[in-house]
Amino acid sequence: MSTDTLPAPRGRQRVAAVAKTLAIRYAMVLVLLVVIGYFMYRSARFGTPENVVTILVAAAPFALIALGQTLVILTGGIDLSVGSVIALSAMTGALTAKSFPDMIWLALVVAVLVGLVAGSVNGFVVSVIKVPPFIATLGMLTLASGLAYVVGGGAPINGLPAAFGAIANTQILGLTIPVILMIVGIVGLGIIMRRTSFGMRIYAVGGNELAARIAGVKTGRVLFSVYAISGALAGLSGIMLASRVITGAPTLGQGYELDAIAAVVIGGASLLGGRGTVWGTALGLLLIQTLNNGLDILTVPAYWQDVIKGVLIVAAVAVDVWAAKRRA
Amino acid sequence: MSTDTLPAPRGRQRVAAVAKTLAIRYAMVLVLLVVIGYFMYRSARFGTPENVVTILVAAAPFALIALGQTLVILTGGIDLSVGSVIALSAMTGALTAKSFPDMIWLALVVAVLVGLVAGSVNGFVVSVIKVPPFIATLGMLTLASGLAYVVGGGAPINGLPAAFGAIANTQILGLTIPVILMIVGIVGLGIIMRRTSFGMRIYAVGGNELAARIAGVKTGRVLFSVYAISGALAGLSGIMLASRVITGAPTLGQGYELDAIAAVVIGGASLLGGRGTVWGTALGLLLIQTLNNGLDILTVPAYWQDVIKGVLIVAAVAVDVWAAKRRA
Amino acid sequence: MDSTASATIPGERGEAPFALEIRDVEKAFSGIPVLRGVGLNLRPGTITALAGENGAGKSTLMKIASGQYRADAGTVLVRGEELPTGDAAAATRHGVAIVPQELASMLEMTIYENIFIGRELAGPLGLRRAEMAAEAEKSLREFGVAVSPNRRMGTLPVGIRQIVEIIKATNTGARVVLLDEPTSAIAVREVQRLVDVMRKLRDQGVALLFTTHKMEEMRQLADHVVVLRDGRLVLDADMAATRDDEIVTAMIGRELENLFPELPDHGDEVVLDVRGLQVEGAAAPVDLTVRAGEIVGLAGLVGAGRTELIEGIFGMRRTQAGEITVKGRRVARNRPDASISANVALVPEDRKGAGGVLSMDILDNGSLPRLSSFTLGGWLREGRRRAAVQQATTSVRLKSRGMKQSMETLSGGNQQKVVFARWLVGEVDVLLLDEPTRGVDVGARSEIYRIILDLAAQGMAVVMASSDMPEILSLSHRAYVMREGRLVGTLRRDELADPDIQDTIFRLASGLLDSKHDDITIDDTKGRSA
Amino acid sequence: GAGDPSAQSDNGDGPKRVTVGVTVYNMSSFITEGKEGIDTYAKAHNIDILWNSANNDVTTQASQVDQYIQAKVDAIMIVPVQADTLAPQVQAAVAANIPILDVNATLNNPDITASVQPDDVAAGSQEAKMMMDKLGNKGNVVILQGPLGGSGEINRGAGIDKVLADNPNVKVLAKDTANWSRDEAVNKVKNWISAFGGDIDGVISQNDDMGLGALQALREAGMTNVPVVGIDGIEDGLNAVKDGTFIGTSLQNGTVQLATGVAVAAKLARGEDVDKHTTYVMPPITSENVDAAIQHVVTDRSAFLAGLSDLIEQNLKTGDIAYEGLPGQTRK
Ligand SMILES: Nc1ncnc2c1ncn2[C@@H]1O[C@H](COP(=O)(O)OP(=O)(O)OP(=O)(O)O)[C@@H](O)[C@H]1O
Ligand SMILES: Nc1ncnc2c1ncn2[C@@H]1O[C@H](COP(=O)(O)OP(=O)(O)OP(=O)(O)O)[C@@H](O)[C@H]1O
Ligand SMILES: [Mg+2]
Ligand SMILES: [Mg+2]
Repeated sequence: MSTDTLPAPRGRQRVAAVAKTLAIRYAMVLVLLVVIGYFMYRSARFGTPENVVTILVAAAPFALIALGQTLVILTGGIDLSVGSVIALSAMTGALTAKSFPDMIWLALVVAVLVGLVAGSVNGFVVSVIKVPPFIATLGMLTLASGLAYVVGGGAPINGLPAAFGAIANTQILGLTIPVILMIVGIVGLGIIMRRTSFGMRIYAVGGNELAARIAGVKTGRVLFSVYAISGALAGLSGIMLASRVITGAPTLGQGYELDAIAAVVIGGASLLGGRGTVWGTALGLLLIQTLNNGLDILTVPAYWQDVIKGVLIVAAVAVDVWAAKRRA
Repeated sequence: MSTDTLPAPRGRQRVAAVAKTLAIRYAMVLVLLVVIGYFMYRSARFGTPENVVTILVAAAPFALIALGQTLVILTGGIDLSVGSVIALSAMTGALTAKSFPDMIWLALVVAVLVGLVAGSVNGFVVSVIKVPPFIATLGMLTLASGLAYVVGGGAPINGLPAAFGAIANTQILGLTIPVILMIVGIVGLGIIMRRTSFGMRIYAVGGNELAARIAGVKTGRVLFSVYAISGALAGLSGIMLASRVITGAPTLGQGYELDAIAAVVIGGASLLGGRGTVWGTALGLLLIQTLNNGLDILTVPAYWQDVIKGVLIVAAVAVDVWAAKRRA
Repeated sequence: MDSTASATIPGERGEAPFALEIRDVEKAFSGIPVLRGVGLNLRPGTITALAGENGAGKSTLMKIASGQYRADAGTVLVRGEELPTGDAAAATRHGVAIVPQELASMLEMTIYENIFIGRELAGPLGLRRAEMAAEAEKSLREFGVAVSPNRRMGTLPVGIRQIVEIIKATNTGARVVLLDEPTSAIAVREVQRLVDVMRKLRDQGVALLFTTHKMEEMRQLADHVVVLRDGRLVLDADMAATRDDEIVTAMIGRELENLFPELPDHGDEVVLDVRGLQVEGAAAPVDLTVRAGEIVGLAGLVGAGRTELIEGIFGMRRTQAGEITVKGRRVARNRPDASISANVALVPEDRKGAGGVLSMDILDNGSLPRLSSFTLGGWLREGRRRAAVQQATTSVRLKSRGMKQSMETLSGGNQQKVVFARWLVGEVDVLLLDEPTRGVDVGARSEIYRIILDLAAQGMAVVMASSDMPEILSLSHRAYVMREGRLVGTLRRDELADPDIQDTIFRLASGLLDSKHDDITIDDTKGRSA
Repeated sequence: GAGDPSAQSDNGDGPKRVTVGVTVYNMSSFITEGKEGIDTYAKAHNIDILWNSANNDVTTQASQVDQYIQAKVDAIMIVPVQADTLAPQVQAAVAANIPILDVNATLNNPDITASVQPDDVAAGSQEAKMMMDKLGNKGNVVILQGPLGGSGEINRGAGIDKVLADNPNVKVLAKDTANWSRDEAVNKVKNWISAFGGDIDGVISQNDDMGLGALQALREAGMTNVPVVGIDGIEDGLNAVKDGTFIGTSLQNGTVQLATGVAVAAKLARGEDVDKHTTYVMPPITSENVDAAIQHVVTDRSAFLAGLSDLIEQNLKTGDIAYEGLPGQTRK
């Protein structure tokens, strides 16, 4: 909207104009605020600090994989395997904790390493063998999910030492470790994407791989690293999930990939690559988690929750698409 | 390589050269033949006509949604909702059959209509509101899955009249109706895509939407119709699935979308649109279904099946990618 | 290959290596040879022109030299060091930069990010974005382009994107710069800046190789000229010692008569009438009338709004108000399909983004806009379709492997020919051309001009936006100069023959002269039938 | 859900009004029927229910328990997504003095206040026994399992294995998961028929749905006299028993089991005395008692629900919580 062709509005009008500009600019924020406002109006419990923490705790494991997913999607790829990698690393982590109950930190290390290896395999298959990311990571989804069962011989790993719970349930300044990881991750990665050449090159590879290559960017290396990072973060997410409920289950994380991808796309990223931000992802994540939590608090039956969520997610993005047209 | 600069190869060499050319051209067919050969070697039962029929029967519901998915993917979109639409139309179809046990055909009509409506909503949201297909159909996935539960009040629909089974289990020339639909669908759509203006416009929209629009293609209409078709086919698939086991379950079809998309992409289609064929999809589908069947016949445990399938799918596409480079 | 060129150099100062040395490179696609043993040497501090017909193999050669393609045989050496084949990043590290023919930009990123990608400026606190933006702005100003370096690439017209690509390649400190048709999308003024930049680089010892289809540019810039024909090097000589017709003959294998044919008179019937067309984002509405057989040229600087106007008329770009009539029948705005039904045709500026569907073959691309005339109840009538497309592509001398060749494997100029030729399969009343001969070789160009005139002679109305001044001057009955989305001046046929006209146009286009100038009036309404 | 406390706050001078937070693994027919039982019992006993479903996701369930603790409900009832999970949440509930109980699958936690558990091992043994009797203790069977690693699969499997260990002449040709689903089972069994043809003498399915899928596969292959057995007693399973295509099933009446859970929860919340560890032993359903079972589950459901409250009160006194008056059942 070219404001300079109009006489400067004043007073009320001016406020309205500013509000409109802000609304267009921050359409998704606005949607989120409306949703939050509605829940606060409907339930006094929704806005309590405890409940905010509950939302954050629930969001944390998704946040980790959504961050990795953001990088992958920015390169124009997709990582469907994160849900299964969560399961696999949770199982291996749990197995480690069971075998070495005195060295709980080892479980953490093993889980992240397993995730890193799975992600690196994805990265290799995509960047070197040049298999389309959808297939490469779909293969890993199937493979890792099978391996998760193999690790436990088809069963969950139970009877873990209570100390295993410390990984996710220890509190620092009133926040559990996954929440802290989430906050650090969002802020840290947000800064990295803006302020480092690594971040800029990820955008470049997603924007136009050929152009990036001609400009001397080692595109293979960039591609490899985003998948490796995504895998490692899934590993971290897996061990946090397992530790939170003190069990290793091969079904842990199942289907999380769709939620993670949804958060990224709701946050304004393009699946074609090159467009999107970490902040957008955080926003998308918050929207999904707020809906989950708020609808639970209102004890909306699960299937009606799905109906509402389905409609709201599309509506939120529709509003954003509408606003984006006006932004351009 | 340039044949005219080399002396023409002869005899053996020539056969080898021809074989290599064929191998490169039909890499995915070759992979499929190798897989089939292995299973035939391992089990005498694999190659029997009965088992071939078994594979076809299992493939049919996937084939229907994979066909719709092919069209959607050719336009550069994706339809994540097909699994849930299967559930929703199976439930509504089953409910219709239960309410009007004397008019089983009505169940078929209702299910296909429900699928068509769901697909049309996707088509509208994508083509008119311009929400990215991933989000539009993810919303529908969630919505339709919720509605599938609503239809049955949270429970499957049991106690259906035996006649309900006739829809999918009636045999014509030794083949059940879903199998016939699959064959007709593949051949018919294969021809349509090559021989009609409709098919050509789908390729054009997926190849370059802007260029297609400038060339006079009503891109909105084309987009709308592929989602509508995909939805209707999912509806058809849903009623066939429900009829085969004479039940309506809200979990029917869950996760089928990934298998359908995988079949399309294994068949050589690009998720960016514009590239791919119905034959390729049929091939991808056959590969997946042959693996499912063969591994079951060898009684490989489910989780090892996943491990093997994950690796093989990636390997098959890797071979194809390798061959595609040589084809160019 | 001519041995004289390479014989003189290494002897002079002992072993001083070439900046770039290409030895016996061969390349074939699907068994069809495109380069057949090409050798070429570039000395530091020289500019070499690489000429050849569309499809001769120029871009392929450059892609091999910059590591985008793997050669089947032969080697590429940079300052005596052999390049690993097919490794673009390695080529960049060795100091080879390229401006590709099909612009490779990151459309979602800003101008300065595009310029600095791969060699970002960073300090201890991370990227120094402000500094990069400032440097980018400086480079843009050198080209006389006043856009913010923070603009997203995707929002810029092709011409400015081309300039950004040039800045990117020439700012890397590369010792070898390859420019594949750098001037195809930019106008005279920008070409002049490019000339300055290239000369400056040459004086700094950089070796430059560029392709162009324009003889003046070769003359102006090159020390040396090489010509490719059908994948073979057929000429390698000093520019000063070579005549234009020698170069043309080497390129097309025959002699070329007049590039521009005689312009016949036009008719009186108004074919295209545009009234008060308000293109979204344009400063003012536009009126335009074109008569049967009349060719109206649109001149202006990059970003003057020529493309926007043409796209607006066709319905590809949104218009908010106005009326378009073709042969007296009103055409719906904002609907390309309605325009096509009204026999309006468009050859867009950006052939890759808006013209062809690259994933489809020549046959499909050739028949897409006129699909209806090749179908019966939705079913394709293959025979008719094939015959029509075949005829149309032959008439523009398309070089291809047949109707089933995929668009994306055609050379740039040949893609342009398909995008033009596909309108020749059916009737056209209004032809809208935006840089119609961009990247087309001289031989085919004269062919296209002849076709345009033939069509005009049959009563078609033509609107042609072009940055190629001779094209405007020789081919239009009337020309408009555009600035900031407005028609700021009209030039009649007799004025176009004026020797000072180029200067007048430039001054109008840049706003140094306004339309109240004596000779130049907006006389669009003159003679309009009531 | 019955989530709004104000709607039914004034209920005369019944027992003290309490709120029970329920989280279930997902909506299945078992849970849907169970919810009817819960709502019926709750209405009659002055209980408010907060109801959430965890979409088969453990961590969602953990968050839901967290919410109930924050909401300071009077008791929490969990139908777990996964056995042996949620230790931190149980601990938090105990710390907040909220009784917490697991129903239908075990959390296996010493801190848990109470539990209402089905005896899945016994059910597995029961169906395997039926099959052994039918086969005369020799022949070849295939086994359809629930989702691997779930407590149903593990425990029912253990019961089946125990019986099979005593029957060396019965060979297991194949054993794999069909994830409780009818359409997965039909393809799985179809493939097994390809592999083993007429060698398959019987199908032991860990639930009715998969058994019904097996039935369809056998029908498609023209093998109509291969015996099939299931567990759960869903409507179609009971009908299959009635028409003789199933040799039997075991009735896990969700209505009874979940209502019992809520009953225990409410009593704990009110400080009443109640048996804290009850077991639901599934009654076998064969052609002899299938008609009565069909009445309870399907045809005469409203009558059954009308008597449910009293039935449960009685059951809790005797300790036989699976009693519902079927032929063959006797009240202890
Ligand atoms: N990827 C490819 N696959 C198959 N053929 C190709 C491919 N790339 C180029 N060609 C063919 O190689 C030939 C040379 O193409 P090239 O792009 O080098 O021509 P050019 O001299 O740059 O032409 P122009 O002046 O039109 O840009 C053309 O016939 C073209 O069709
Ligand atoms: N320009 C267009 N863009 C998209 N779809 C179109 C267009 N024109 C027609 N269609 C659709 O294509 C399908 C086939 O069209 P129809 O049966 O009318 O054959 P037709 O008239 O020969 O097609 P056409 O003349 O457009 O090639 C119809 O569904 C029609 O709605
Ligand atoms: Mg070229
Ligand atoms: Mg232009």
